[in-house]
This record gives sequence, structure tokens and C-alpha cells, in this order.
Amino acid sequence: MSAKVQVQTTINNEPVQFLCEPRQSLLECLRDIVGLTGTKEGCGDGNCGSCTVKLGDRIVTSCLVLGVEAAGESITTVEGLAHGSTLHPLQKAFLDHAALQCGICTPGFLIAADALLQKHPHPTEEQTRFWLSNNLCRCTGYDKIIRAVQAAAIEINGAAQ
Amino acid sequence: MSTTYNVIGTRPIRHDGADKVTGRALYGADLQLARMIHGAILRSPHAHARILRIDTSKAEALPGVFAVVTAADFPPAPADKIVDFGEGDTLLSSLRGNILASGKVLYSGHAVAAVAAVNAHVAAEAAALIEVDYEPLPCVLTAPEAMAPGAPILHDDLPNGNVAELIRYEMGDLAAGFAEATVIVERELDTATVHQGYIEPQNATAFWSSDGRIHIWCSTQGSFVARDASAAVLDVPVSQVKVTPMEIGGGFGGKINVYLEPVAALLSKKVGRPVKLVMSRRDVFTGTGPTPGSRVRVKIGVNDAGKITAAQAWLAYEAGAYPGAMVGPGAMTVFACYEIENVLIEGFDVVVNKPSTSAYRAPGAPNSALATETVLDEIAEKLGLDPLDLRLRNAAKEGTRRADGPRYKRIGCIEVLEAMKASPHYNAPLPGPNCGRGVAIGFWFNAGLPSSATLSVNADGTVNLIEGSTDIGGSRTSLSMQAAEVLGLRAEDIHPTIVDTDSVGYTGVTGGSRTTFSTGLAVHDAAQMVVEQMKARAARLWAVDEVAFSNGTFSGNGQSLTFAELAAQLGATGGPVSCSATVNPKGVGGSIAGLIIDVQVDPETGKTDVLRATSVQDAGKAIHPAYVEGQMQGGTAQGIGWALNEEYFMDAAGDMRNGSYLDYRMPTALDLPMIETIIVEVPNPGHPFGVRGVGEANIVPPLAAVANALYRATGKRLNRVPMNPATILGL
Amino acid sequence: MATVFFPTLVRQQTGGLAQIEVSGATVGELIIGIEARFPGISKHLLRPNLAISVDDEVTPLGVLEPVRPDSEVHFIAAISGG
Amino acid sequence: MKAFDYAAPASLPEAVGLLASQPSARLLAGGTDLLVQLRSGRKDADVVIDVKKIPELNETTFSPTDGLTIGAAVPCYRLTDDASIQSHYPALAEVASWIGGTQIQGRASLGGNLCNSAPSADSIPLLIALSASAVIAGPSGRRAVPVEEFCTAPGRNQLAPGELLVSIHIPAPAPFSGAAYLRFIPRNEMDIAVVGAGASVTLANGVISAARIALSSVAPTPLFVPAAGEALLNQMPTAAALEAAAKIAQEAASPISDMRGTAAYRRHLCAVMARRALELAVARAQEIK
Repeated sequence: MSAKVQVQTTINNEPVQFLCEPRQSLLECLRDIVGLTGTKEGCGDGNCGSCTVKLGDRIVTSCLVLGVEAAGESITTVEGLAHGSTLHPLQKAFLDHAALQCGICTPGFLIAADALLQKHPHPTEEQTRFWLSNNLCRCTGYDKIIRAVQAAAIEINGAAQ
Repeated sequence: MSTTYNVIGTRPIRHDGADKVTGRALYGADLQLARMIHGAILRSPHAHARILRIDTSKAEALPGVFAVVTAADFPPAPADKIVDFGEGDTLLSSLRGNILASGKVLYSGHAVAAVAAVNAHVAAEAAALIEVDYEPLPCVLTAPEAMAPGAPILHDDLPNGNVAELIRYEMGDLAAGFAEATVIVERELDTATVHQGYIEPQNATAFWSSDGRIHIWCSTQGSFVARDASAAVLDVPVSQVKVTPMEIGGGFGGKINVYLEPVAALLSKKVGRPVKLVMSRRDVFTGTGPTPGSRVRVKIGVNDAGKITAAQAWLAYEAGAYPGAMVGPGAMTVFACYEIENVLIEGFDVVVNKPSTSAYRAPGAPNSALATETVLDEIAEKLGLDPLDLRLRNAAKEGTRRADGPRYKRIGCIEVLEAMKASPHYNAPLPGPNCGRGVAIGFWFNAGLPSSATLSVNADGTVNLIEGSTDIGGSRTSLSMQAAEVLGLRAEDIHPTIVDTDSVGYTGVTGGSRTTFSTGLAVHDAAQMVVEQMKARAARLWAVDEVAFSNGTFSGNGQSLTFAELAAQLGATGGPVSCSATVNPKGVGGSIAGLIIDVQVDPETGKTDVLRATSVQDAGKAIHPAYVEGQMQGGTAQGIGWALNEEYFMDAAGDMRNGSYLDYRMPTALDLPMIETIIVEVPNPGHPFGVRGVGEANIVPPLAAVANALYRATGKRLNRVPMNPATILGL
Repeated sequence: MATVFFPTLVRQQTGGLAQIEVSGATVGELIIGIEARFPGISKHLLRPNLAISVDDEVTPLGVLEPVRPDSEVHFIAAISGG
Repeated sequence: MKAFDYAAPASLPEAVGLLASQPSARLLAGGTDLLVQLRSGRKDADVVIDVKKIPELNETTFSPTDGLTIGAAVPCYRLTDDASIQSHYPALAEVASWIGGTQIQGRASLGGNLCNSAPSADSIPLLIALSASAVIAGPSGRRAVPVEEFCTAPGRNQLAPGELLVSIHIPAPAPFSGAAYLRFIPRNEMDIAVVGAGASVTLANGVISAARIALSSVAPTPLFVPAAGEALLNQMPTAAALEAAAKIAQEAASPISDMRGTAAYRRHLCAVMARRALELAVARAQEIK
């Protein structure tokens, strides 16, 4: 075991510090040290997207980031999407459109879709599918997820011009 | 006759929705317990080998390691002991053997030993320090090879080499039937081993208390099956094991068997602390149960009128390391959509050096439907008939006798075919060159099995629902809706909670498309008991003999109270009302599903794009149509992945070369179109609301529908699934 | 009398006979009757992997399931599903 | 994953010094290959050196005369979103959007893709086609290596002990030039190329004056096929000419069979993908006014 490292970071707009081994992934640190288990692990090699978090201004698969790399960074996880007890429009759209079945991929999809809507306020179906192709869902066939994201786009940004 | 409902058929927000979109819902791997330590499993690198020696001393000496276990740590039991946990009987030695290998390893990935340590990294380092001496043996990886003379033998105690079971169904006079046929087509098709692909890896945490009780937390399709199997493996009474089902990240049949639970328990017993085990994705591929690869030969004869005169099938399914391929259901479903007088079906359950297979959504049926439905497509073309018309001329209906003996009660085969024929998709032109449209249908039985539920009336007029069916796709809501319908309440007035095995009556797996049917029946029955008790309270209050209940209002002798008003008075009329029901139902209604699919093939690369798909299914009655559509879309997506790209790519030594999501190519969002759905409702007379169950039949048609579409696009009939680009080009 | 259908592979025990009419009030009584005619056959019918179907429905009661004089009894592969 | 220490040097000399003193150090840029390899045990390390804090490795600069310099740790998304890359090197912006998915592109870098030196690397055939060079720093100073000479075997390259990749330099695009990278994957994203082809073409009065073609996943290293480009010199970009060049590329390939495709299928795809990449490169060259 290597010496543990103190990491100062901001998670969901709150300053957080945690102690981790250099080999521990950001995902592990979030789940096992900080106690934010909303971010899920599905594959450990960046291919399923369940562990997606926002790191700085980009979404990443947190299984492929070391916890120590988060020093000085700002992180958003699924626990930080809602405003108090008010769901984020994407969260509400996922419920309205039955866009989750088992729900294990949902946190990753929500974070990824949030970043999509910031980059493309009115994404086409093709843009949405391309952006979300790093997130696997095995239950839904994606149909209701795509519809939920499109509905949330209108809710957040108004109808496309 | 159509019944009108207040709640059934609406689309309320699921009860666990807020927890699941905010990250609060706790899945198995999310569990944190005081003093909890972590485990890792050592797996075999060989597909077939004798274990000569296991030396755990170096692992045990590593700082941070608490315990190591192997098969030698199971309590002693007679070699021929059989365990029965309600849903099928198994040899204890097979059950244990798959959990920790003893004597021989039978597949690459077979668990050999396990370590518990201060964290998962140290546990993995320790597992790598365990020394195992193997004597490698020749391996056999496919059913036809395993059935051939001279094949390496996996189990010395099977009477017929690697054939664990032979199945045979016979009806009528096959030779006479074929003699009447004017067109006969025979084809042989292979399918590769595929995995359910649930995104959440298997996990289990166990604590073996000093009082002898074992508490297991895991993501399972059936907490009671996990309890009973764990108790059997550990040779303790079932009452000594309590399973708390955590939220579950997909199962599709793959999270019925136990893999980690007994191992975590054995480690915990040695250490006296809770032990958590979580699989890696590669462990999931190589160490859990995929669904069988198969070879199926089908021969069908049809007369000039387009009537099937005879049908014959030969099926060999790869069980993996231990007996139990899904060849039984494969054989029973191969011709189940059709009324055929002369039939012969032979099935072989064959062990091979691959992971021991388990159920996957209508297990066994997609493999066999692939052969039947592509042969029928070829016959339709030869006869110049629309492929749906050929099927309609032969469609099973009420009274049709299946080859395995029983006759259908009400069945929606004709209704599904007619819905397909009338659909906008089937009547739309194809968009361009190199495109093809395929259709296919399929059948699945659905299951009954026991279920339990308790309803407790709250003074504010809501009702708590206690149940034991793990919720993989919205079943809290489909069950609550049935209670609400009976009680005249809204879905959101029911508060469902899924509890541990000590806290509710026995409940079978969330599988076999049975939860909304069976647990739904238990909820329905408990709700009716609540109504009766509440009527009695109203009768007492009003001093009347007769109380009526409709649309949420009790009335009698000119007085009336709403459910909520009466609920508020329960305390004063005799105390709280709480009713439990346990069912073990008959009356299961099978489901027919169909798929229409358009593909486009790049003639230079063989790449297939799915352009349009319409899934049609008889739900009996769709309780929550959005989640019924979701089942149909999900099953279709899985079937398309199975048809086009997914497979276990094994090297000659039996090692899976693509055990990651990168190379086990499940469809991404970019690989699928929107999936249209048409819900057909032919009510099941065996359920008060007509429910049949919708989880499975939808995965039966896609393999064949894609194959038929590819034929129309390319002119080629492929004899192997996956029909990937190289296969399509014959390279 | 109820009609009992023999699975194809059990017909070795019945000399090729595919079905038989037996009297009895339950599946169990039918099997006692059949066993009397074909000694040893019941172990081929009452196996863990076979389910009993009475009048086209798999019965959770097994041998205790009541039968009517016009009932049909089949022994089919046990299935639960995924 | 075995335990390791972590260092994040802020300057190039510091990084070179660390690397020289730690024989089993591994460099971390985006980590999308390295962390997978460390976790699976295919690689191990005593120290992981994070190079993202080194300014020079985290910058891109473009000038119409000197061309483009991409810091070795610049993540792909910054290339896709960069206006000057979009207009001068559209194929590069495109390939950066194809490496992994959205999340991977938030971390993965072209430098990492090059240093991982996989035969299937998506960016390398294009970098070869664009005549890119790898700028390397080490204890004995700096050197530049043409990208086609950088990889030496699967997972191996020209980096000597103590050396690290600083940047990738791509010359300014010639007038009337175009480039393209196309890959064949069975899915539409999140896949490793079964065969990839990079091509660049420069036209002079409608005649091809320069052309370069490289392939991935068909040899132990990304494969530059000079003869394929040379065959196009002084030709009109006709279908027949492009087809012939693609055939030359195909003949140079020596693919193997594995879980991603058979040798025969890969060989077939070589000609298809090389021709399609050439066609797109020509179309882009013709677009430029």
C-alpha cells in the first residue's frame, strides 16, 4: 500500500476533502470514501458509462480517473442534479417517460444528458444518440431515454426555433 | 367485452422513481456496513483441468488478508445429495461445484478460491498469490463436438457421455404428413453463446452471526431462491438464512442462480465480519451463466393450400459446464405458434467447457424460433404467399394442441399476426436499395409460482403494500395499480415496500414474466380481503347487514363513506386492517409476440443498419402500458444485439477473448432506431384483470425477423447467428 | 375415466402405448392405477424436471391435483423462465 | 490494481527528471488506456506521472505557415471543438470525435493514442497521412520522429527510457489538399476499428500532386503504404485510379484473425476503406477554393 493522499475538491458545489490511495479511482473515492453511491460501476473500463460524472466542464467515466486527479477540481454527480427537493427537468422527464427500468444506468445517462443539453440546447435524435453512445442501457432499447432527453430539452430551453 | 378501469391502463409515475433518478436507491454494491471487508475470487485460466493442489499460504500471509476459502470449506455432504428449492431440483455437488470448483475446473473463469481482505485491491492481490497446480485436459466447446464419439468427457457420472438429457415430443404421423406436402424446406442454424448483459455486476454481502444466522444482502431476481440455494449450498436450514434484496440492476434471467452469496457467507464465518463480493465485468462474462449456444435443424412441409402438414426439429443446446441447457423450452416452443398435426421434436442437453448456462428471457425459445421462422419465410416465398398470411393459415388458437401435449386456452396468435399485418410499418414502402423487411413471431409460456403480499390500511386512507418481488422494471407500480384498482384508490395512494425473506411470505423470482401476474394475484386477493374487512367495519358502524363497495366508496342503508373516511375510523371500529395473501396460481396465460424489422446492408462491408422496428405483443391486459412498451422495446433491442453482433468469442483453448463491453458488442443508442410498439390485449381468463405477462416473448422473434430481413436485403440465407458483417459477406 | 398421455421417452415402458384411460379422483390415484399396469413406470413420470399438466394447465398441486372423468393429464418439461 | 505513487510535475524538465529516476514509471494523460491496463494487470507501475499539468503538453497552437502543434495530453474534445482544426483539419476534428465515446473524449488524447501504439489506433493512420511528426523530449534533449516511424510493435514505440512525447506537429495543409480517416466497426460507436484507413490528397490543376495512405488493424503497427500514394502521383483522381491505389494498400496489409474479424475479412475491408478514405480526401481537396 502506498501512502494515502489528501484530496481537496468540490463535489456538488460543496467543498469536500478525502483521503485516498493513488490507485483508487475517482469512482471508488466517490462511492466508498465520500459515500456518494449514486454513481454506479458497470464495467470498470470506460465502456458502459454508468460511472459518468462531470469533472470540471466535461463528463468523464469516473472509473478511468484517479481520485488524486480530482484535486482542485469541481465534480457533479447524480446526487447534485436536483435543486433541493425539486427534481432537475431531466430527472422528471425520465420518470414521466418511463425512461428507466432497472435504473442502474440512469445516473450516468442523466449526467451525460445534462452535458448534452448544455452543448446542444435542442439536439437532434442523431446528436442525442451519438452523444449518449458511451452509456449502455440493457433494459429499454433507448427509445424512452431519447424521448425523455428531447422532452427535457424543450422543458429547459423552450421549443426549438 | 371490454372492462373499464380507473387505474389499470394508466401511466402513473413509478413509486421508486425519485430514488432511482437521484441516486438514493441502494443497489447491492452500494451497501456499506460497519466492519465490512471485501473479497475477491480466483478463477481458472483453463477450460478443463484437474486441480492437483491449491496452496493458499502466500495469500494468507499478505498483510490485510483475513481469510481464504476453497471448496474444501463447504461442510461435508453425501455426493448424491439432491436439493429442492421449489423451482427445480439440483444435485448439491453441481450447485456447489459451480460456486467453487472441486476436483476439476470445467470452464475458463470457473471460481476456484476466494479471499477476504481489508479492501478489494488487497483481496485481488492476495487472490493472485494463491498457487493452483492444474493438469490441463482437452476441452470441448460446442454441442455437436461434445456429442461426437471420442469427445473429452466433462462428468464421469452422466450415463450418455456429454448428453445430460434427451427430450422427445411426437404427435401424429410424420412420414404421412411430409408425403402430403408440396413444399418441404429443411435448414440447420447455429447460434452462439450470448449473455444477458445486465449493467450491474453480481454482488453479495454476507454476515454470519455468532448466533448461527446468516444475513445476505444481494441483487437477485428472487430473494427466496437466493435464500434457499444459499442454505442448501451451506447445508444449513433455510430459516437460518435471511436475504435482504437490494435494488437490482437488471437480470433477464441471469440473476436467479447464486454465485457469490455462499462464498461471502463462508468468508464471513471465518472472519466474523460482513464480507462484500462484487464481480468485475469480465467475471460476469466468464463466471456467471450466459444462455446456450445451439444447433437447431428444422424441416417443415406445407401443402398447396399453405397448410403445414408436418414439422420436424432436432435441437442440441450447450448447457455449459453442468446439465441444464434450456432445450426443454426450446423444444416445447419450436412449433408452438402453429397448429400442426404431425410433429417430431428431439432435443439434447449437452455439457461443454463453457460457463454453466442460465436463463435469459424466454430461455431456449429464440434459438429454436430462429429455425422455424426462417424456414417458414422460405416456404412463403416458394409458395408466393405473404409471410404473415402463411402464418395466419396455420396460427395456433384456442384448443390447438402443442406437441408437448396440452391444448391452448385463449391465445392471441391470430390477433398478433393481424395487428402486424394492419400496422403502418408493414404497409409502408422500404426506403431504398439494399434494404429488406423481415417478420417473425414467437411464443412464451410465462410462469405462475408462489407469491405473497400484505396490505395494511393507514388512517389517512392510503395503503402500505409489503411484497417480496424484486423490482427490475416497475413492478412496484404494476402491483400497486392492481391494489388501487380493487380498493378504488389512486396508484400513488399505495406505498409499496419490498422486504427481506423474514418479513413476507414466500415469493418466487421476478422472472418468467410472472410478477405482474402472480404477485399481482396475491395483491388482488389481499385487496379483496381488505375490502371485505372494511365492509364489515362499515356494517358495524352503521349497524347494517349489507354494505356495498364500488369506486372507492362503501355504502349501505343510505349511508356512505369513502375509503379514506372509513380508514380514519378503523381504530374505533375494531382496530387496524391488514390482510395477507399467498397464491400458487394456475391460470397462467402464454404470450405471443411478433416483430417487423427493416434493415439496410452495406454490400461492400456487410454492415447492417436497423432502420425501423415494430414490436407487437399480446399482453393480455397492459396494467402500466409504458412499462409494457419498455419490456417490448428492451426485448427487441436485446434480440437485435443477439442477431447481429453479440457472441462469446472463444479461442481453441476455451478462453473468452471478448469478455468486455468493448468487444462483446451490445447495441449502443446509436445502433438502434426508435422501437415502435403495438400492445395487443387478448385477456387471460386466468387472471382477474386478464394479465398474461410481457417480459419474455418479445425476445423470441428478433433473431428470425432479422435473418429474414437480411435475406430480403442481400438474397442470402445465413446459417449462423450472430449475422455479423463478416458472416454476411461470407468472410 | 381420465386420459393420461405418456411422454414419448416413457413409451418404452408402455410397449409404445401413447395414452391410457384410467380412473381416479386425483393425479396420484391415476398414477397408482398406471403403476399397477406398468410396474416401475411412476419413477419415469414423477421426476423433478417434469411438470404435470391437467386439462391444459400446469398444476402446482402435482399428484394431489383433482381430475374429472374427462380430464387430460400430460407430463411436460418444467419451465420457469428468465 | 497494484499500489503506486502519484506525481504531477508542473514542468517538462521536472517530468523528464522524474521519469529518468523511476524506471517503472508510467505516464498518465487521459488514462483511458493506462488505467484499464493497470487494472487488468497487463501493465504495472511504481509511480504514475500525470503529465496534464505541464503547460506545453496541454496546449494546441495553429498558424497558417507553421501548421498545428497538439500537446500530447490535450483531450480529444478540445480538438473536435477547436475552430481552426475544424476548418483546416476537418478529418482530425472528426477522428477526435470517434475515439471512444463522449466521456472518453473528455480525457483521451491523441498523444496517448500514439504512445499506446495499438495497431488499431484510430488517430495514427490519419496522422501519418497528414505527415505528422512526434516531438519527443528526454534526458538528451528533443527530437522529432515521423509518426509512421514512431510505432515499432504492438504496444511498443520509439520512446527510449526517460523519454516522453511532448506534442504532435502537423504541417500546414497545402492548398487544394484534403484528408480523411474512415474505419470499419460493426457497431456505430464504441468499437475498435476492424480496419481503418487514413488518406491525404493534394491536387494541382486537378491532378494529384501528393498522396499518402495508411491503414490500421492490419499489421503489427499502423501501416504506412508509400507505394499506394506514389501510384496516384500525376493521375486524375478517377475512380479507377483511387481503386488501384487502394488495392496497393490492400496488398501491403498482413492482417490476422481475432475476435474483431478474420484475416480474409480484414483484407477485403482494406481495399474498401482505403478507397472510401481516398474518395473523401479528394472531395475535401476539391472543396477548397
